[in-house]
Amino acid sequence: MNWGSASEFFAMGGYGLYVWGSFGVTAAALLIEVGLVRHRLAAVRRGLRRELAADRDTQD
Amino acid sequence: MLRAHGLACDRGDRRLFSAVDLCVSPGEWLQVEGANGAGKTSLLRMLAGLSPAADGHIEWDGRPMGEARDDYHARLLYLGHAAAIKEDLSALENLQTAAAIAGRPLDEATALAALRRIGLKGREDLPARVLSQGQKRRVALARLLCSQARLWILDEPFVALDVAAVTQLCGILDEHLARGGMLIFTSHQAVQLAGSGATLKLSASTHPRAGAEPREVAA
Amino acid sequence: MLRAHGLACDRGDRRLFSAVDLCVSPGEWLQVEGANGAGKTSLLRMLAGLSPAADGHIEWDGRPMGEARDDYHARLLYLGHAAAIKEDLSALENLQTAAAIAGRPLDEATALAALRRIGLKGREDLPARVLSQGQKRRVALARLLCSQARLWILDEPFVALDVAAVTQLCGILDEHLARGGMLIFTSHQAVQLAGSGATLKLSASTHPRAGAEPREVAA
Amino acid sequence: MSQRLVNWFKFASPASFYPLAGKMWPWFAALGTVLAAVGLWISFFVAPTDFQQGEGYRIIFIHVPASWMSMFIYCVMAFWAAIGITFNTRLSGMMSSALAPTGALFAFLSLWTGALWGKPMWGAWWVWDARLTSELILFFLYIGYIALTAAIDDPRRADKAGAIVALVGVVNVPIIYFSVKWWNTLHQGASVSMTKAPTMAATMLWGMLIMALAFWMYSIAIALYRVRAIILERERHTTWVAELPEMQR
Amino acid sequence: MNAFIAIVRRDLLLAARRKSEVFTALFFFMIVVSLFPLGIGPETAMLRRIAPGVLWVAALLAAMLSLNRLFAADHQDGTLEQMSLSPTPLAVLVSGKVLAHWLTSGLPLVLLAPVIGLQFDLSARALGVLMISLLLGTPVLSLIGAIGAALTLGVRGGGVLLSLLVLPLYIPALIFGAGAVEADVAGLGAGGHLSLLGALLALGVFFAPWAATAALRIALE
Amino acid sequence: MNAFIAIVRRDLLLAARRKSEVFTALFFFMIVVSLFPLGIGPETAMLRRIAPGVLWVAALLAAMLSLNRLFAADHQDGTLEQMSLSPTPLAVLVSGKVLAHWLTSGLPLVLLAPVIGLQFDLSARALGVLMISLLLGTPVLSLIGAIGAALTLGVRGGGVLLSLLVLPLYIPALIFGAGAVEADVAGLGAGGHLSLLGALLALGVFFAPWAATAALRIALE
Ligand code: HEM
Ligand SMILES: Nc1ncnc2c1ncn2[C@@H]1O[C@H](COP(=O)(O)OP(=O)(O)OP(=O)(O)O)[C@@H](O)[C@H]1O
Ligand SMILES: Nc1ncnc2c1ncn2[C@@H]1O[C@H](COP(=O)(O)OP(=O)(O)OP(=O)(O)O)[C@@H](O)[C@H]1O
Ligand SMILES: [Mg+2]
Ligand SMILES: [Mg+2]
Repeated sequence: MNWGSASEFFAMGGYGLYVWGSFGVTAAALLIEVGLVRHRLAAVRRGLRRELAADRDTQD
Repeated sequence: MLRAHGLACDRGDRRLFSAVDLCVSPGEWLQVEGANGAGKTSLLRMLAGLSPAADGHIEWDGRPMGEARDDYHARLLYLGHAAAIKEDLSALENLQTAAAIAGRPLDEATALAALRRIGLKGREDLPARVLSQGQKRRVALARLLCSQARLWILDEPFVALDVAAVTQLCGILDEHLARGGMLIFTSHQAVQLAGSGATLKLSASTHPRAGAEPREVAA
Repeated sequence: MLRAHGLACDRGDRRLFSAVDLCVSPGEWLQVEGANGAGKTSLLRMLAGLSPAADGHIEWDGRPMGEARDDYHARLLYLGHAAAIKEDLSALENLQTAAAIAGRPLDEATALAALRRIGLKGREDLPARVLSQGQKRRVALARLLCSQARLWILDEPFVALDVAAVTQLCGILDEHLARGGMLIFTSHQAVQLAGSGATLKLSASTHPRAGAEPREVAA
Repeated sequence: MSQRLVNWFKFASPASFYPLAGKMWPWFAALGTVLAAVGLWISFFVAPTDFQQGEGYRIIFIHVPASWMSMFIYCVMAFWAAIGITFNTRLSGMMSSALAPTGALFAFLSLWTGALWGKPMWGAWWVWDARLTSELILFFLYIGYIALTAAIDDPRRADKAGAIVALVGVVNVPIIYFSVKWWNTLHQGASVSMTKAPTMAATMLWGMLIMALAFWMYSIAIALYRVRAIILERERHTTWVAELPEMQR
Repeated sequence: MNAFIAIVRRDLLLAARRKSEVFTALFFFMIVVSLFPLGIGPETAMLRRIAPGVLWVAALLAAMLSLNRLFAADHQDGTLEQMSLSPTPLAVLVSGKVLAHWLTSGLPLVLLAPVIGLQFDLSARALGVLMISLLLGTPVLSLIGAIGAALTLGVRGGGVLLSLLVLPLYIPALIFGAGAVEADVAGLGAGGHLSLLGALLALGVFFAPWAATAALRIALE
Repeated sequence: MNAFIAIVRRDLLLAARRKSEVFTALFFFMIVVSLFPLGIGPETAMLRRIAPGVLWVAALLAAMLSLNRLFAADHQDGTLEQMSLSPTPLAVLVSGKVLAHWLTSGLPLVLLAPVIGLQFDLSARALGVLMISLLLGTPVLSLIGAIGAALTLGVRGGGVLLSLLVLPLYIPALIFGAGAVEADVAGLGAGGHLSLLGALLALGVFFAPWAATAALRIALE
């Protein structure tokens, strides 16, 4: 174990800004990407369901 | 001889037409008819080999288009909505380069004669930019007068022409047919051509999904 | 009322026409006829105030064009060979921005209704790029349906339209005339319009030098 | 043999790949999460403080894997592009475009973390070193691919155009890399050269490798997930999509 | 006023339709800037010296590249004719188009410039001055550019001719803009340069739409 | 072969018709180059250092600017359709267009470069190397550019997208080209750089027309 306390952990020996800037942005970027893709898939599905429902209506 | 079977065309989410059969033999013409947006231009481009068919196949002289492509293109003249006219070149230069690109260079005398016959006398050396709409079309049509191609595919050749020019163009087309040429064209105006021919009616399908579509009436 | 007197037009070292007189009153149409290159487009652009006349003068409601220009433009709708269609915008957006530029914004419902009436149902949201030739023209013509302009100047409005659309357009023009509108147009096709009207024949002069030219028959 | 080929083409059809991808991505995602957890644990709690760089060096655990991924994904894209051009399969174009945003993201992360590392270590956010410059150019290549395919409406045309860009680019990446390298070394002693950790501590190496594996799994999972969306967008009007269970409500 | 807003909206819509357009202009700027270190060499001291000049020249070129689009498309498809027939004065519509051009091509540069300045190792203060100089200067580029774009409309070889006409006119903006940053880097005040740039802007706002309109009328007839 | 010559002749004719076109490309080059002393400051030593880089970047940009014209006009007016229907293979016609492009945009730069190099106080030897490097390098720019021009054909926002695609690929040519002159100025041999540039050219001549043709076919269908 390298760290005596939580604050020491977050300070990263004075490099906190840089280290957390890297890890944080990476984590955020990956999460945002996942969110965007989920949104995209959901949007396609929603549009498709609406279209199919409209089709069924016109067929009846 | 050009023969096509079961052609279909998709644009965006629409199937424009499907199961189109056609056949054009020497000396015959085929007029493609249909409302605006029915797919006439799309069909003609497909037949010229400019865009792929969604379905069906095309044969030239009994060979599938894939094999016969080079021979086919050597014997084809296609004129679309865009007439390949360079605004900065004169009528004469336009005609000569068009012919050279098509692989059949023209000498100046022949080119000049063709331009005069099509009614551009005195305008041979004006840049196409200043020509009127109908005169630009005539520059493009002058290619027909010097063409030895066996098959002409013309997309609305009569557009923007005045009455005299329409009659003259009909005469040119008749000559081509009489020489044993083949002709496929579209027009929203009624046209009287000699020789035997047929009409292909494309009716715009409104069904939005690709799939089984009522068969179109072929020639 | 639009009245012109002694109009002349020079292009290059040619005098295309001269001494053209014309007069259009409410409810009347004027068809400008002539062979390709006779100067129809040039005349229409002159009347719309887009290019200066080599000679003669134009009056709007009795006032010379110089004075009346702003009022004139507020009441004019001009459609030329180029239809001001943006390929990247949808039919609906094209119609709406054209109207806004002309100073008479359209709400979406009206615009959609106009597009449907002109036969673009289901194509309202396609980018103009993928529309067929005739459909593009229809987008431009949809402006007529929402226009309150008193004078329409239309350069070959029937070009590229199918038969049904030609009939429909004639109906639209008739309505406009019945409302007391004025209409100046060109066409190489024969057109049947209700209301009173006249024909102005421009014959291409072959005389190469600007100068005294036989007077053209005016309406 | 031909049986095999037929099988391949069966999976290369979007209709059968869509459910397959749906089954596979959760596994890769789970694996990626576990690996990332292990990797992060190693990078913060196992790997010792560097005696030269202090704690700042811990950026290495994402910087290096991200750089590797950015280069690797481009090669994979080019691979799919080549397949698409030779066999004319629709799926390959979709795979390329599913990978591109992730690749661009990793290129960006490589630049970002590198800059954040450079400031404390070199005193500058950026230097015109060969590796940095070619990573920047790689980023531009990704953006070019994405911008071009986004600007073409017809997806089939977009795929083909994208395939050409990817192939031309992959031929050029090594040329660019070496040209920049020579440029940098030919006319001046490298003012800054990357601190080549001579004997990297084994734990560090392990941490980096595990993080790299985690990024791999992430990339595969997200690409499979995105390709499902792309398939649905493009095959909207086929009957198989209409018959999908999730479309029946 | 309605037509003015309609024009701005339409041009922004067109830019948005070409989704990537704004971004690609930005990346063009970034790439051109990165070309210089590659052509010249990587020493930081040298790069810091040439940074203001390089950044400003790149901004100039980015603005100029997008000028072609300003009127050409509208001319070709007849929209310009329609604009000149509109009851709204043409100069107002032209101003609308210039504003839209700046919003899509100038403003993004202003926002991106500091990031790129970092690559050239500029100080925070110098970055601030750079942004202000671009904020004042890029509208001048759009305004002057509009005159050039209108003059070369429908003229053969327009694209290159345009740059020939416009680049010399850009020179004052370049000198004051790059000068402001250099003065700041050298420890002198940037105020003088910036106020000259502001004066240029005021001049441009008053005269450029008028001149561009006159040029358009020539192209139209 | 006939069609190849016809294409080259036609494109040269078109360039001659737009009389000023070749000259304006040249002037663009000159103006961009002269912007730098204005943006950076007039010290000779510094200018001599940055001269090869600046000259080459300007050449790059001049070549790139004229790329828009390469296929766009032919696409719009239907000439490209006609070319693809010609019995002559499309790749041959494309090579013809690339050759014409180089003759009108690359070659003049090669001839003008020494004059401009003088302004930056380069030695006669360095000027020679500059010319050779441009002679080998500008065809590479035309060749690679053709791929980009074909890819962005008929694409929304083509102009700027084109530069985004093409500029990164230009970088090796830039590095070797500017590097050759710098090496010569520094007293090292320029041979290595020049032969690498030659290799690039050979690569380009073989692959670029093929790739451009493939891209054109996509735009056409
Ligand atoms: C924006 C700045 C940076 C960029 C774009 C960048 C880019 C890259 C790339 C592309 C690689 C993979 C190269 C390969 O495997 O051949 C890499 C590896 C590496 N980078 Fe960076 N880097 C940057 C800054 C830094 C800094 C500041 C440091 C440390 C002081 C650093 C240390 C390393 C190390 C140790 C490796 C892995 C070792 C190796 O493979 O040789 N990088 N970087
Ligand atoms: N992406 C798309 N989505 C939906 N429909 C499309 C799309 N692209 C093209 N279309 C439609 O395809 C048709 C193309 O028709 P084409 O140009 O072949 O018509 P045409 O018969 O030549 O008509 P015209 O007589 O007007 O020239 C048009 O109806 C157009 O609306
Ligand atoms: N610089 C010039 N030198 C000689 N003639 C010119 C010049 N510029 C234009 N012309 C001629 O002026 C005429 C322009 O005619 P315009 O476009 O008005 O014809 P139009 O009646 O509309 O014909 P169309 O029915 O073909 O549309 C053409 O005959 C053209 O050849
Ligand atoms: Mg058509
Ligand atoms: Mg006309």
